[in-house]
Amino acid sequence: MPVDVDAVVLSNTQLSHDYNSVTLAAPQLADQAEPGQFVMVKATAGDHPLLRRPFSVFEIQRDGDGRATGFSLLNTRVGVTTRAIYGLRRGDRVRCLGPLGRPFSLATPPAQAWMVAGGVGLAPFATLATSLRARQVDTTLFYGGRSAADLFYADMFGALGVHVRLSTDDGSRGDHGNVTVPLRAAFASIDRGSPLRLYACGPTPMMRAVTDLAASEGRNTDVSLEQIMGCGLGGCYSCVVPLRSAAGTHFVRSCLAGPIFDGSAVDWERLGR
Amino acid sequence: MPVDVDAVVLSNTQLSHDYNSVTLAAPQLADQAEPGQFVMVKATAGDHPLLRRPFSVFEIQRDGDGRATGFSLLNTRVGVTTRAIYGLRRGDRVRCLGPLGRPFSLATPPAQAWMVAGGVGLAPFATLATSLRARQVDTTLFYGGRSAADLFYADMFGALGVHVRLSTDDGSRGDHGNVTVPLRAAFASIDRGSPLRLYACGPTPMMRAVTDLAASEGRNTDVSLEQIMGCGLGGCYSCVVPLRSAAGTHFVRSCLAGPIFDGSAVDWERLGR
Amino acid sequence: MSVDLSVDVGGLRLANPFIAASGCFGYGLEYDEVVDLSTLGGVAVKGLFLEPREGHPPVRIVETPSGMLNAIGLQGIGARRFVADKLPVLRDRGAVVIVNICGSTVDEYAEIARILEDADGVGAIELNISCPNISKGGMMFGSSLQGTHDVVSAVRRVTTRPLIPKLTPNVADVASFALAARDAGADAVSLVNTFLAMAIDVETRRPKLSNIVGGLSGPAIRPIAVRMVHECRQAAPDLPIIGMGGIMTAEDALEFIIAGATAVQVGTANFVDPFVWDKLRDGLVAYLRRHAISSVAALVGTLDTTRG
Amino acid sequence: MSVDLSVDVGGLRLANPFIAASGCFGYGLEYDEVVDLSTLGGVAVKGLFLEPREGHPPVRIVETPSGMLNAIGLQGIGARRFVADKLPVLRDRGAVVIVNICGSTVDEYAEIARILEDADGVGAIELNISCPNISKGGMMFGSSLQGTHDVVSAVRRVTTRPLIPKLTPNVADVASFALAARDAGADAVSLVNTFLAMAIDVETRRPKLSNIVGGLSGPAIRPIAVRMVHECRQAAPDLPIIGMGGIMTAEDALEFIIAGATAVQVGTANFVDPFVWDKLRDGLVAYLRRHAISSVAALVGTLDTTRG
Ligand SMILES: Cc1cc2nc3c(=O)[nH]c(=O)nc-3n(C[C@H](O)[C@H](O)[C@H](O)COP(=O)(O)OP(=O)(O)OC[C@H]3O[C@@H](n4cnc5c(N)ncnc54)[C@H](O)[C@@H]3O)c2cc1C
Ligand SMILES: Cc1cc2nc3c(=O)[nH]c(=O)nc-3n(C[C@H](O)[C@H](O)[C@H](O)COP(=O)(O)OP(=O)(O)OC[C@H]3O[C@@H](n4cnc5c(N)ncnc54)[C@H](O)[C@@H]3O)c2cc1C
Ligand SMILES: Cc1cc2nc3c(=O)[nH]c(=O)nc-3n(C[C@H](O)[C@H](O)[C@H](O)COP(=O)(O)O)c2cc1C
Ligand SMILES: Cc1cc2nc3c(=O)[nH]c(=O)nc-3n(C[C@H](O)[C@H](O)[C@H](O)COP(=O)(O)O)c2cc1C
Ligand code: FES
Ligand code: FES
Repeated sequence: MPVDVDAVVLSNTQLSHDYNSVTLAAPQLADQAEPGQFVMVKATAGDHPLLRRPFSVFEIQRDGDGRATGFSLLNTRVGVTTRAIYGLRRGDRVRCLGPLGRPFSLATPPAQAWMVAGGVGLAPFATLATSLRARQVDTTLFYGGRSAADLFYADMFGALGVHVRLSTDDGSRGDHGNVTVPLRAAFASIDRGSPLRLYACGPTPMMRAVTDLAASEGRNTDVSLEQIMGCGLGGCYSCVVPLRSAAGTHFVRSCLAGPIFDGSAVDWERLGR
Repeated sequence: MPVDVDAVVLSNTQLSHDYNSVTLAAPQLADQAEPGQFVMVKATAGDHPLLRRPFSVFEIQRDGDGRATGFSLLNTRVGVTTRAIYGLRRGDRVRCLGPLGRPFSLATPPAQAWMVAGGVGLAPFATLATSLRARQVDTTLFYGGRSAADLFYADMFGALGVHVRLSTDDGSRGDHGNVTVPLRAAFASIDRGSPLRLYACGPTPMMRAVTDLAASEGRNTDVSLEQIMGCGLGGCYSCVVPLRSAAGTHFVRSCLAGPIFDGSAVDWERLGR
Repeated sequence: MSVDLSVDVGGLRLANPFIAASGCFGYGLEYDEVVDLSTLGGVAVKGLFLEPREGHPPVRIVETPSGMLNAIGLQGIGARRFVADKLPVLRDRGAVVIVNICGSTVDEYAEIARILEDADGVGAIELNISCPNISKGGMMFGSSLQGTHDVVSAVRRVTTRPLIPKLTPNVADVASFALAARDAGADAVSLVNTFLAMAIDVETRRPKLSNIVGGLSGPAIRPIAVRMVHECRQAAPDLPIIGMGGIMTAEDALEFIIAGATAVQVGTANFVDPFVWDKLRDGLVAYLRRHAISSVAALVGTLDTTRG
Repeated sequence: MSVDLSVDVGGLRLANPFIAASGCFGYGLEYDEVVDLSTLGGVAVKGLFLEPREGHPPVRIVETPSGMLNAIGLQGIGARRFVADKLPVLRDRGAVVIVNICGSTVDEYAEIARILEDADGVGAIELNISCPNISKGGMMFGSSLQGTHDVVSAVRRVTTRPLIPKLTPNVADVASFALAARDAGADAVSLVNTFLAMAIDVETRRPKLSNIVGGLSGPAIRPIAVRMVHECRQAAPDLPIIGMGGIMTAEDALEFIIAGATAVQVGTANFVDPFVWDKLRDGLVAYLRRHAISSVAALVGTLDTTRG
């Protein structure tokens, strides 16, 4: 059951000029959150901005006894809310409504899991990796950024026992090119028949490219889409994703049915920007 | 010439639950400010609130060489801007446009000066007292508040050589009752013919009462009115004061012709709330 | 002091004046986990056509200063499936249901009303003759006096439920539409629907919404909406009004009530805060107590416009 | 890359598209100390009646979400004193002056236009047929097609200056008013004036403005204003438009220009930031450079409404 909490900011780590991560005290919310779920955030008082914005739950904070105490957001500045989140100070308060949306469906051994992340699309994968590793799933993170300075938290995933394959547009770290470069290489090195689940989150063109590449290898990809969301609870019908089915293409609310969808069912042309 | 500065908050002293004073770095503005002038303040980014709000220049800050480095505001929480000002933190920025309006016209010895302040109406009198004392004017401050806890900075005026007469609604300090109580007593004790200038700033009913009391003693009062101001520069015609003259009552822009007016010329009934 | 929040809007009894606005609360059941639907004055469900509709492709909303534009295009399951799948559950939850209906033709409105007439649990019918986001129907009717009259009287003939045409603010004289609605048999009117508006992405030089234009809602429009409620009240003091447009707090709702609205709808605010309902009720109760007013009904239309 | 900011609005040449909106910049001279008036595209002076007017008593403005209401009531010095006292100084400052005029009767509009015809330094006449804050004149004319036609053609007969009726947004179909204005001889239209609106003090249950209602301006109305400019452009592609309503930044102005405005007026933003003019110009120049567009004129009405 989603809760709306006035979460206190415990810390704000500015990772770069654009990226930061913010830790929030919110035991009730964090306790319920499952990998792939999101929260609707209001970071400023008043009408500016008016609406909340959706953010993935990044890491779950726990106390010595393993009880959830809060969670963090991984944030990149693009507009008014993300700028406000970038500038948060310890002690500030942020309203968070969640957890919302359907979680990832988890791979089970012997299936491997490949998580493909672009930029801030890394956010949903920390909790996913933790859950997958808890069930001993062999997990690999393909993580692409513009340059070496954009690849945050790669070590954290390594520490979880996740194989990490990096790539950068400028070749400054890992493979040169976008994240499909190491992904293509990985497909070449595994058996077509071996069980594998793919998860992707990042810019839309990247998720589409990953879906297409995987499809050409006979694989499905679970993509975590970033539709504009007005409410997060199914009230406004703003967040729809055009999904192909036998019965034709239908608009499905991402906040209720998603944000995770089978990439091959998405009508990418009609997804909006 | 008014300037618009993005002034850095140097300190914020919360004097009570409602009152605070904020010191701002703004040498150019402070250097020009004369007693009774005001600044138009925007304390938050974005549209909330949209318009600036008028505030008196409270104290002028000076460096060791006497050069103006900034100024302070005396603020009381009533709405969105004043709440934001109450919560300002060191390092925050506040846009200040000023100095604006016509300054007080100063008393000259042998005339005495009586400044009558209610609540936050104290704000314009710190600079006025400094200027009056610099010209050796015998100056008295009548200062009324709800209770003792509301009477800030009385000592500061004492230190300037100003006689201070306090009153409180609950009698917890000074005379019991409103500020007209000690004022009435003072009138009783001076000669009707002795030169005297009166200045009043505070809630409208108080300024009106002071004007009437003074008039009954044959004295004029310069009142500093707090009309709602949209621009502070004469552009919007929102801030008008109904002024009686031989030619009838006319609406006069307070930001240009005021905020200081001869209280006996003001049509108090048509002043707005 | 105990205060009475209940109101009667043209025969529709509500426990309190706060209704979830159509299109801003799905079919109500989406909020089952966060709100006890029986604690709302009422639930105006998402606008229904006779048949299911897909609506417009994304982008469907865009935020603007103190407001938002929407061009959802009335995606929905259609009247029959609503009656079959949603209405029984809503009834079970104790919700007072206001069914918002929309047609491309006068006959379609009447046809939906007929379907609803046979259904259990329809508290009232809200006639959406004011949706600005569809090419046929909606505002087409609501921006002509004749169209308003035609739709209202056609539906009036087939329904016994309280009938509440929802007026568009995209007209010069909204009060004349309230009168036309009343004369055609409306029990009350609701206003305002959204203002036709647009936003442009200057980098691409394209509209931000896929539908080019959309409807503006939220606090930005509140002062216009309050004025329109005031005008309708002046023109037709006996016609109950459901007021809306940018209500975020109890104080905002009070502006509408004092201007003449018997009840209010709350749309955009529910997106920002789905727990807003308790706050609205609490704020209203506190206000009534502070002013020693024993009922909301006694407050309706008490605006004092004599000069002070 | 050098870019050309100059525009021609129905015969009125402006060095750049940014005009100070009427009623938001006094008679211009109030800003002598803070702005070099010759650097503005133009100055639309405060609405003038034939005779001096006192306007409404305070309270005259109230802030609303992302906007403000005003009911100034056209306090002013009257046309003759303007011509005698203000116009010569404005001319001396190098300002392009747009004189906003208002009448209680058609004849009064014509009479003021005649006075202006004999004066030096009148760049254009803006016909205020859209002020919502006065009981006689203003919006009374601008909310009827006949009234619009009557005022425009009467003034057209007596003036050779560029004639720019200012349209009210308080109508159902603003484009029809643009067409009526054009057909009556207007050289351009400006829009929008403010939206009729009100705010209520719920503690006293009285209107916050002494005049009860007022006009809403500021960012809140921008999406509606942009839509209206778009509609006028669609209906009358050859009629130049001066767009306005909530412009705070160059990007906001670009929305209007892309929607079809040849120039824009900036009102409320000037209250918030009297130094806004340099920022607007700089932002526009930066945009044109970034997009390699050599002139503002080339950008007007370039909105792409084909589906992507
Ligand atoms: C389920 C989900 C999870 C997300 N998780 C994260 C996350 O963990 N970290 C993170 O940094 N971002 C995440 N996003 C994206 C984030 O919601 C947007 O970056 C944010 O809404 C932008 O808000 P703003 O106020 O900063 O930008 P605005 O000022 O609103 O707009 C800036 C730009 O962002 C676009 N935009 C606005 N709202 C949204 C929206 N709701 N979704 C997508 N684009 C939008 C605008 O069209 C515009 O181009 C997620 C989105 C979704 C749907
Ligand atoms: C020349 C001048 C000097 C002033 N000096 C000071 C000062 O030194 N310290 C100080 O604390 N206050 C001062 N004020 C009053 C101050 O401007 C208002 O308290 C302030 O504008 C309220 O803004 P807000 O956003 O907090 O309140 P809002 O949220 O805007 O409104 C809260 C209440 O204040 C009223 N109000 C709003 N704007 C104004 C306004 N411009 N003037 C008066 N009342 C208003 C509203 O009607 C409402 O009742 C001065 C006013 C003037 C005209
Ligand atoms: C996303 C969205 C969808 C809407 N859908 C409908 C609808 O289906 N039928 C209708 O009559 N009004 C619809 N409206 C209008 C609202 O019911 C309401 O009239 C308007 O939003 C003003 O109220 P608000 O400012 O509280 O949102 C919709 C509004 C929004 C924001
Ligand atoms: C205080 C004020 C006074 C105004 N006076 C006039 C006027 O005299 N004549 C006129 O045509 N428009 C007048 N207007 C309307 C503006 O010129 C403009 O059309 C409107 O404010 C929208 O632009 P904005 O949102 O940039 O302010 C006035 C607006 C305000 C806020
Ligand atoms: S975000 Fe509102 S329905 Fe999905
Ligand atoms: S505050 Fe705008 S004219 Fe005085």
